[in-house]
Amino acid sequence: MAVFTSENKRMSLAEAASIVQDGMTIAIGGGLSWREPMALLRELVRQGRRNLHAVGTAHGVDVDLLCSAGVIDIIEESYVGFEQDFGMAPNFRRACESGRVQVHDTCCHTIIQQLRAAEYGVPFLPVRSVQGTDFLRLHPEYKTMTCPFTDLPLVLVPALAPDVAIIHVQYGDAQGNLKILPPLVADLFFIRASKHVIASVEKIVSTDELRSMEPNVPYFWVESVVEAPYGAHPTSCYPFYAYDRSHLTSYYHAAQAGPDTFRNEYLAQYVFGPASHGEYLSLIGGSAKLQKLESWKDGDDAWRALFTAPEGAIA
Amino acid sequence: MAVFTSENKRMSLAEAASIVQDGMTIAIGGGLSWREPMALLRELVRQGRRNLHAVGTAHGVDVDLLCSAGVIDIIEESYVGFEQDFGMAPNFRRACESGRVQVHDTCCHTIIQQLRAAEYGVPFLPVRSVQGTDFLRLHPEYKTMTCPFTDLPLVLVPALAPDVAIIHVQYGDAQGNLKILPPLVADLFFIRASKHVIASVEKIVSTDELRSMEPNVPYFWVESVVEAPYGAHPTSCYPFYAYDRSHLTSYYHAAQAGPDTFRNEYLAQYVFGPASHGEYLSLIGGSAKLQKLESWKDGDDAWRALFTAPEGAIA
Amino acid sequence: MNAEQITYATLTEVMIYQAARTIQDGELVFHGYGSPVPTLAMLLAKRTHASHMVHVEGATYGINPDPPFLPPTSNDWSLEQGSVMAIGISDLFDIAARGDMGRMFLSGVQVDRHGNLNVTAIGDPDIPRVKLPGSGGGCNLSGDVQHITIWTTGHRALTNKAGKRQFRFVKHIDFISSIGHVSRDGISRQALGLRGGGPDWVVTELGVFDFDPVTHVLRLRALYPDTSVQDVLDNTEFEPVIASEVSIVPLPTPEHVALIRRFDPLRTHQREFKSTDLSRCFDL
Amino acid sequence: MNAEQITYATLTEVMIYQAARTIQDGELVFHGYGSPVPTLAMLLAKRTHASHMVHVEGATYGINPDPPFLPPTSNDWSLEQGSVMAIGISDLFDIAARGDMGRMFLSGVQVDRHGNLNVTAIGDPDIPRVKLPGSGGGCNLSGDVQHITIWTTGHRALTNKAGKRQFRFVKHIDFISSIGHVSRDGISRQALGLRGGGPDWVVTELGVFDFDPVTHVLRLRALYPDTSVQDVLDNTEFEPVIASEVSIVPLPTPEHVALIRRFDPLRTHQREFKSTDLSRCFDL
Repeated sequence: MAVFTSENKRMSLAEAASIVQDGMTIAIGGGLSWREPMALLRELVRQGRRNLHAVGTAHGVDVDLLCSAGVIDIIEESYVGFEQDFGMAPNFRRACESGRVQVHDTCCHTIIQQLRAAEYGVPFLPVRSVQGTDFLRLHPEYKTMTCPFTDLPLVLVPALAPDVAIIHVQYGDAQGNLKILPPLVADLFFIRASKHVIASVEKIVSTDELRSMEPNVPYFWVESVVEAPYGAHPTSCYPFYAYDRSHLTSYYHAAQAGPDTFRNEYLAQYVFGPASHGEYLSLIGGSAKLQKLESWKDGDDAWRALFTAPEGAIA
Repeated sequence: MAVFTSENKRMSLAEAASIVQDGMTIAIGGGLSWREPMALLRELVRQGRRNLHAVGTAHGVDVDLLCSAGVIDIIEESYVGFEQDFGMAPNFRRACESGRVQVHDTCCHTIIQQLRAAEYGVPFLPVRSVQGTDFLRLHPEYKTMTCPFTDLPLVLVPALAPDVAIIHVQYGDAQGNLKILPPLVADLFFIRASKHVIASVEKIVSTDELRSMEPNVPYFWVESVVEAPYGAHPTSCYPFYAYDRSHLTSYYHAAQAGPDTFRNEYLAQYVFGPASHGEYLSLIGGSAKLQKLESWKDGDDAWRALFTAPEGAIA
Repeated sequence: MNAEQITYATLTEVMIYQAARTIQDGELVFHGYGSPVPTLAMLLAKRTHASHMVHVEGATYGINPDPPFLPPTSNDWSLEQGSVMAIGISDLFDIAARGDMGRMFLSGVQVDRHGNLNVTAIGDPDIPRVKLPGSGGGCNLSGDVQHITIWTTGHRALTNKAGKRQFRFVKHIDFISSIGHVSRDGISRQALGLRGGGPDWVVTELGVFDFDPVTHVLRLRALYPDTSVQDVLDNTEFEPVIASEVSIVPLPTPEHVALIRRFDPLRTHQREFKSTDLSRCFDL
Repeated sequence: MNAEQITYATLTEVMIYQAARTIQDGELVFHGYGSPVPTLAMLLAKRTHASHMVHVEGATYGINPDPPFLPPTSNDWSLEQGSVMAIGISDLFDIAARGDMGRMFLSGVQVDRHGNLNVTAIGDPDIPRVKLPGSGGGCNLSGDVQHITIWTTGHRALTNKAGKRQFRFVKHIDFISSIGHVSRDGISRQALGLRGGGPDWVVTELGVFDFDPVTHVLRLRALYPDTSVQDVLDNTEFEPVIASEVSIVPLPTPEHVALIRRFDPLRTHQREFKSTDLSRCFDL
């Protein structure tokens, strides 16, 4: 990565997303149903980005959505699914099972060691695990050696420097200093290892206000900042909002019904339909829906209620 | 390191220091004139510990004091001195120049990579730098290899797991959860890589109070917690107190005057003299002195005044 | 609900109790995300026989949480409630890699005789017949963790439309996502330079298993009150070892059951079970 | 004090200005601890010609600090004041190792013709005649950083009691703590696989130097108004290259001097200079 020193890095979603070029390797922040940069990813789909290589840990609707629109060619994540909520990810499955994308499944510690190698400016890091599994078959780029200190076998995993880290976080300032609230998942590893970092944030605050929050990302690692409230929807971004289970339910059923249904009922309506992120927010239910997603703050009963109806299906 | 799960890890300085056995490798927290575990180190000297191997980054009075009492046999730090305040460290110099200790000088990133290797459970980490310097002569345990990915030369530095990390931090609870305020220096690396962690803290607080401070060390990495207010004296431990420049000045002049003078005028008085840490605090000036060291809070003028008189000598 | 009113335990609750019993006091224990059964087993153990265990939550990495409920997704703040702090994703994996993780829970869509697990792909991994979600951290952890409890709610082999039995405990595993006791090439964990001891317990809806100490083959140790050795043989594609004495699993106390029901008011863990198993109950 | 009242600059201030001029705008710049001269040079550059530089403070790793004063020790909170945040020690070294540190300042008690520096030991490193404090991070950084400015306030060679000249710029270096352009064995940085470009400027109390592009030997580029080529030759044990045109260093403006005096009310940086050099002044 380089050093980005302009005072004002505020951009539109479209400008930020255009930093991602066809064929690049992207690292998507957040994980599972938490703090995924959905507004930026929808913009990537709208801009028709192609042939991307996605790397990361455990993900869900973010990678599944990119699969549905043919944006990704290589998937190097450790998990893509909807856990016990909905089970397997339909668009991801179709992309893998049709051979349209290359399956380069990875594992959490392996990918962290590869990002660390890039972060430390060294060509590789050693790993003791992975041996005895079939991940070595999927990754001819890993090398094995006999350790010169222990004489035991080791796997050497090469440095991995994504072209662009795409993240959504709670707070930032115009210069690009960021405050990410935990779980940080792999965001800090992506930020340090990647050549470019584009961040959408729930709220842009003054640098003085951010200082009082004890930021955890210095501005010079960040190339663009986009203020996109609810930019992680339908995933969660506490302390602002829980994830939108009813939206995810309809997403899942549309995806289950097949690619055409998904294109017509989901992509057309929620990705290509809205002319802006604001319009997207009205489409998904506007302020009533957003207030409901914020109601987790009202106590355990209100919080729990967000996870009850409608029932998710089991794949 | 292991996993330490007892609910109450409160100990006396003497009990905590006794976890350090003769011949062990110790990692001393803090750095330069900041947050060094002086109360615990004075206790090590009182207990007559011998043949220790000290590893770390940039240090000062802590390592110099241990050198004066013949506690250390091997010094593997990146710097030991008093910067432009007093210059070179007299007891450290005598120990090295007499051949009484082995000089294993290291460098900050090298030692961090060695601690990281221990932290990651791997036998070594690669480093690109160090090549072309004479540190390779001081460290036959480093190995060199041609990188199988780049065909360029690399240095492999072995995992370094200290026996005991000795640290002084601002806050902790009885179970051992800790809040360390920055600069963290290498403390977190020591904590994760070491087999045992003994911590003195300015203040033991309730777990609920600690939670509100967002602790950065989980209890199961810490074996003992000692409440020792002003336990870093004469180094600083903000936000509590600045460093004690006048005490360090007399320390330096006694050390400059030679080993006998230092033994009689400093060790006898401040290390072997006081029967307790409380008595030490009275000896160094009691509440009047402590209030003065806290006066940095009264504004820039008061803060600056702590660094004016008495003049430090230049070595 | 308080314990006095509790007269029965469901199979799901009895199975959670079996998983909890594999946890030793004082060890650092981890479950993957999307794993309510192990999550509940860990919450239960910490509050009963293993009060000194360190509970690291599956995706938030919260330490010793006390969640108000179990949501159906693992990176949710509700699963961090009550923790004094959370560690980072790298801390968790580094802890395991340096040998400090005592136990973790792993599952698989295919399980072979040696405890190798497949959660990656059915068929050719390059163009899979069924692409499974993936192993998360299981691949690395299976090599590093001291002890592993394998759990699955899908031991019972169903018959597909083509009339073919769909075994979860298979003779041939299509992809080894996490290593058991012996690799595909017959190499032992030790020879591979792995630190962890591998799986020592396997808990399913049909019984509780360990591994034969000599052959490292799955061995039946205990059945539920309503399952038989024949059920196990019928639903296991390979030939498991049958222990000389096969016992009946101990049932949880009403206090155990009350805790489980308090932890999971949404009954999130039931989503992992077939409806036939949801109806299984045992009087206490 | 405001600029109107300023009629002269001290040598120490002029030297700080020369060090500041080696900084390019937009680069990430670091100085080691115990280095008030580079600290002041960076504070000055950030507020004059290099407003987009990233200032990483020497030991607190505070980003773009605005300290109320310069204390005589580097891990002091006063040096973090005004930063929006501080990075960690590993962040700093990793930034350099991956090639993102534009420039750093290094010094030495011995400097050889190729810019190798010794801050470790005089004599035999195993039992040194003089044990120097050590290199801190200089060893690693000298290999990794893109550009290095070497600075020293001790170019002038004193004569010891035995009547022997004590050179800082030496023919033979006892220990290479940080690598310059060519190793002890005559191997170039490139052949060593190092990423950084090595030292490009050397600022001393006698003059400003760079390195001959072909031979990589120290080359005199500029003198102070009160120093001569002969001063440099007399105080350098090896034969430095003399540039075809040796200029006189540009003097700082009163505004520059006012900033330096505001940054360092304790005149902490003067502790690094000999008294003879403290008395050197230049009219503005």
